[in-house]
Amino acid sequence: MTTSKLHLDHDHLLHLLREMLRIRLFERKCAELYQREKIRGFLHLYDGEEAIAVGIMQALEPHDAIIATYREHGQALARGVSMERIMAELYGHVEGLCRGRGGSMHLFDRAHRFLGGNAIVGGGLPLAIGTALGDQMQGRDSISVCFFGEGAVDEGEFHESLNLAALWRLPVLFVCENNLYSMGMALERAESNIDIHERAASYGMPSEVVDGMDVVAVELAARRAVAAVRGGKGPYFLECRGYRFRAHSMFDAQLYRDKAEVEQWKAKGPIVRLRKWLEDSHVVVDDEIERLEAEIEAEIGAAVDFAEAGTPEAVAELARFVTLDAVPE
Amino acid sequence: MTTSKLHLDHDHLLHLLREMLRIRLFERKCAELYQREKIRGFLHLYDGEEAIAVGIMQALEPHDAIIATYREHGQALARGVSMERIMAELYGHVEGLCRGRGGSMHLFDRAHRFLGGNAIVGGGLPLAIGTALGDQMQGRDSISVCFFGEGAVDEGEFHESLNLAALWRLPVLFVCENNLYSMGMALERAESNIDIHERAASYGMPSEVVDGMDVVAVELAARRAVAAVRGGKGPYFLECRGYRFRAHSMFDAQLYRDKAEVEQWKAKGPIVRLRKWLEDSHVVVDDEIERLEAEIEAEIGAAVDFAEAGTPEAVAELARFVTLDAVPE
Amino acid sequence: MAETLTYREACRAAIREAILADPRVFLMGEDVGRYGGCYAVTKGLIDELGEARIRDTPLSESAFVGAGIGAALAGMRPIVEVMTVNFSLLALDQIVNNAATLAHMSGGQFAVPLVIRMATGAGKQLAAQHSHSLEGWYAHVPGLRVLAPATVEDARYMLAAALADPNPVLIFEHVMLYNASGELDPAVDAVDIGQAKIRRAGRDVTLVTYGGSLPKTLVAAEQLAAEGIEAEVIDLRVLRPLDLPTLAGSVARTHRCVIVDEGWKTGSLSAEIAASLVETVFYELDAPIARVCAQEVPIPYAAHLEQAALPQPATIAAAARGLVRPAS
Amino acid sequence: MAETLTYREACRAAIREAILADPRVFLMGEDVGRYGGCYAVTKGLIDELGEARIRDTPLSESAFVGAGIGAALAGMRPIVEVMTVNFSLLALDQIVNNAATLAHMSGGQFAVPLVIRMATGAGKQLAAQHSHSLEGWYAHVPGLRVLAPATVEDARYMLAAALADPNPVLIFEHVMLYNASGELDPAVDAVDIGQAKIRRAGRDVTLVTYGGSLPKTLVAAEQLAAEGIEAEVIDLRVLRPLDLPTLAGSVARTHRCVIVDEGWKTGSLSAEIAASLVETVFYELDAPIARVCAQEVPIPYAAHLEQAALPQPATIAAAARGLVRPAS
Ligand SMILES: Cc1ncc(C[n+]2csc(CCOP(=O)(O)OP(=O)(O)O)c2C)c(N)n1
Ligand SMILES: Cc1ncc(C[n+]2csc(CCOP(=O)(O)OP(=O)(O)O)c2C)c(N)n1
Ligand SMILES: [Mg+2]
Ligand SMILES: [Mg+2]
Repeated sequence: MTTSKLHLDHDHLLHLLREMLRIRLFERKCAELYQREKIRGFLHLYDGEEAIAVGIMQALEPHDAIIATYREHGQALARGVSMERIMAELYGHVEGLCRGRGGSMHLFDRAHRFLGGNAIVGGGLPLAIGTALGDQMQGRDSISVCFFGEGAVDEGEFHESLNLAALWRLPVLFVCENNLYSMGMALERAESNIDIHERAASYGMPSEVVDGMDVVAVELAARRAVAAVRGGKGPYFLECRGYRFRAHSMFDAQLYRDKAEVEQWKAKGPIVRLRKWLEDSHVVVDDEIERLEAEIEAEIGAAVDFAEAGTPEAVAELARFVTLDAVPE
Repeated sequence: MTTSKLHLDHDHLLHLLREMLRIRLFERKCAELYQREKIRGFLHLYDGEEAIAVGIMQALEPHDAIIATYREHGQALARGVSMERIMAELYGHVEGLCRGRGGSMHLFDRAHRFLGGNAIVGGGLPLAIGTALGDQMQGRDSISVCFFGEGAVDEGEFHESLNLAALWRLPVLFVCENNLYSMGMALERAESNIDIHERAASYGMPSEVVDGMDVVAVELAARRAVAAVRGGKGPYFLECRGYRFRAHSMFDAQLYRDKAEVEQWKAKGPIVRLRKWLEDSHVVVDDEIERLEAEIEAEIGAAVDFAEAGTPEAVAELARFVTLDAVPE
Repeated sequence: MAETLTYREACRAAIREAILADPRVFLMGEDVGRYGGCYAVTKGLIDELGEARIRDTPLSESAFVGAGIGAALAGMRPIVEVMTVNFSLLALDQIVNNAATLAHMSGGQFAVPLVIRMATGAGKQLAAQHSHSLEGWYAHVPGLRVLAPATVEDARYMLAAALADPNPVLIFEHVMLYNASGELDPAVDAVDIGQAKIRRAGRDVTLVTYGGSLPKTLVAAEQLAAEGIEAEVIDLRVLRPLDLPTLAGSVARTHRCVIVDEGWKTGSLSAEIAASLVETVFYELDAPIARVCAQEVPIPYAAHLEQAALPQPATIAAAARGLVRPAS
Repeated sequence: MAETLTYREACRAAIREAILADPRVFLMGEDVGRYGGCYAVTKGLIDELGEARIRDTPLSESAFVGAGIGAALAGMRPIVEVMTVNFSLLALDQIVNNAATLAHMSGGQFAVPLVIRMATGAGKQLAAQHSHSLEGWYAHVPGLRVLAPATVEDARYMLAAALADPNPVLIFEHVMLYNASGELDPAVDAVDIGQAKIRRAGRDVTLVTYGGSLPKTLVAAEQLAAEGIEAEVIDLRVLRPLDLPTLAGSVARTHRCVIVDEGWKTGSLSAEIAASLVETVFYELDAPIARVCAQEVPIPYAAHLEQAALPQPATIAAAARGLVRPAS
């Protein structure tokens, strides 16, 4: 799974579908739990963009670092972070990844070198420069993968970070999740040059556009990019073009776009697309996908049970971890 | 002088030479006065770059706005700001432009729409976006001209500002004074793509490289650019390539470059170059230039006298202008 | 007849009125237009007032705040919305080094008649990066005026006063207040932006607060009243310059003071108020000045932890009780 | 034999030693390498230690400070130099929202063992944008430790202690101290980064200060001594967390306190110290706590105006005198 070659066999394709479905169904449950007020705060869902996280993760090693945004359930799940502990975090329970301190926007998991969960648009980019620099200086073979939306491209941090990465030939894979909107701001209303991959190339790094609704295309591009980055060729930029099917967050009335636009995109969605292809080409048989879905629903059910059975952090522990006594190893 | 046509006659060429010499000789005096501790704080001199300020100013109208950096004596003088009041400001006297509050890095002159004098690298760029936006919204024919060094290109503000200007088609002329160093940092050590004009073009605005040591070339480019900007075609970018002959400021030991490098550039300097051309082609005759220099020295002498005769602001006035009672008209 | 409206509606009405009244006024910020404002404050305004004057910006806080300063220099009267105070850190250089300095640094040649609005505060489980109360930092900076409307009336009328000020004015709207509703007195059509206001009179202890903590403090005052302690509640309204005479006058009557501030205690605005009161009415004090502030932690996501981190009516009342009836 | 060196040399020796001692340590910032540091602190180090570990950065404060945080997360022990506190505003988001929060927000999974050094303060006629004293802002933020070496010894040894701390530590070096020189006690090779220190003992009044104001305060103490007033001078050394026991202990002995802080008075660190002392030793106080701070103006260029804006030995002495021998 971690070489730069891709084996498009039945098992792998089904794995890709499973991973995307895990995200989709998990988040469907999250939306429901939000309505039931089990989950609170900001909740940004990833519907429609699952192929990006899933495709990219196929190309990574466990020792690679991942920096994501507030819309990072998908990345965390695809990275292998425990669904139970994510759900417990969304419940604000001590069994959650961050003991309830982080919530949806701040999932962290040391075991998977998953470095958040950053809620400041563009705020994760400098961090990824730093993890890459640290790995490079220590002679490690690791790369840093930074996910961010096309809205982050407008922030100064984008510019400063891309320059540093290219200048110092740092092992960073930039993954721009271009879903055409930053909250209600359409790309063409926000950027003078909407060809983001071209903007990235102007810093002097290889840059590609990928169909972010085609998980196989994303995986292929990721393997190519990761091979270059790990090979010491410096940073690489992937602009993954996609669309967000749901509202920006749970508070968004979506005044800025038509229902019809959303429906058109949904018809091209990454899951229906792979699923249809698998069925049409008879890669999957009988009720294989239904069984898959049932397994995933069971996993989600177990995660909800785990979270429901969880406990709130003791209030006396509020200030624990503000500073640490030692650097965790 | 303000049309887009350039008349390369004797008078105009001599005017260009005079303007450059005024800056050069004024600043030579400043350096001397710094040694004599008449001037204090940071003092950033413009030796070698005079053609840029002088060339650009030829193309502007009195109602255009100018935003400059801490290295802005040249821009101020070429804009027509009173030399006496600049010198009094450097003395920290109440007769100075800013009543001694600003000093070398913060020259302001409302009468010439000269909006500073900004000591934060890149900090003036957003201001220029704003003056251009304000002028545009009020239907004015004015443009905003923003000067900044190539070091400012690395700041996030550069990126954000260029995007806004291009997106909103604002009347901004960006003038990058690329003197190859930001303090001791050589351009190729700071930027992954050292072709700044190309970086600017990637935002979707016209962009040119100009020989910043050729005042006529700068003036020509400025007239072309200003005509486009004033014509409503949106922002324009000029990368003026030059070199700073002196130290970055009065505290710089210049460990980062060879004397020989500096000498090579000095031989190509904007003043020797124009002067030699004027002499070789017999545009100037006899002691015309010597007379010019004498006039300028007299002007400088008068400025020093004015400053010397100045008075310190009363300490009781320290807090005056922290807030104003009315917007000055 | 008195009109009842929400704090959110009051903010919207103020913006709308200002733009209709003066061609130099416009609003610019992230998602103020098509999206309708992240807290729905500006919903509908773009349709009525157009894209030029309800201007959506890219995610470029430093550039568009700086652009607001520049536009003010060019004769406009911009209202810049920074979505929340959390993101204003990205624009702080422009505010501190340009907006606040230009008048003085230029020897009085240029004013910056700019209004910057932002949402502030915690209480919505938005966690560490989205729950800051940093208005106290802005109150540190000479050249700025800093407002914190806590009532529907102030939300409705402070903006006009701010726009009339030739200097940069910052307005902090607390996220927990947007849904609050209140009546507008038909006899009032303007408010000052200079003075603190006594929201409840009392003789036993002065409770000083502002913004989102005002409702909590008033609840605490009711609890105290039930115990026979009459608290005077002062709403600062203006965080810079502080209206020290009003504060000192109250403390000179009550001789006791509790300051309630949602910022982290150390170095919060509450410290300045305490220090200023000590300087001015030290000999009037019958007890130490107490402070009820946020705990010194990044605000956590979980509801019970978040609430434990913030001032609460019970903690406010307890602090006041501790001063009035100290355990012997 | 006691070695005499300047504060600048002490800073340089500390950096050099740290890099030689630990392969994870490196210094990164603007002009730290080829230029030799804007205040010549790092002069010569790039030749000895190489470009990788004395790393010149582009003018990108937000990105390289964030990169320091990331490098710390990846196991390095970075020292990031932000040339001066003035430019740190551009990196404040990274410091406040990442460096200070990651440990807590991640439930203790990640530490940020990062040191950020910056020059601070006024006195060199650098005017409004280059003369800030904003260390008090950083002292407001939970998760950070904030140091202000005022002596050659602290400049020499605080860095090692900061690097040993698993949490982000900020070190503020006052620009007016770089040329100061002092002796190093050969028996000392480390300092704590937890405690304030009494730099001069006295019984009549406590003068609390830090950083660049320490020499001025010591001068004021000498002036006072000549008048028969014995001032105790406390150097805070650590701005966060404040060493309140040492401060309170002194004030409990002297019953009077003046706080000297180069920040603008309103909302400066001096306010927190006053407020904290009122909370802890109110009943020990025989007089109001006085503060001597910067005037509420953007620091002007002209020397006489700049000096008028800053604390001076005479104003400090006058404030102390006013408490000890109030005009009747
Ligand atoms: C610096 C900053 N500004 C504004 C916000 C508010 N905000 C949160 S998400 C968002 C949109 C970001 O869009 P994009 O980067 O395209 O990512 P997407 O949400 O589409 O995945 C905005 C404006 C923020 N969190 N941080
Ligand atoms: C934000 C910021 N960072 C650092 C500095 C310190 N500094 C002042 S001038 C300068 C170099 C700028 O170089 P450049 O933009 O090329 O302009 P030049 O001085 O060459 O004209 C630096 C680093 C500053 N003033 N502002
Ligand atoms: Mg997007
Ligand atoms: Mg330069």
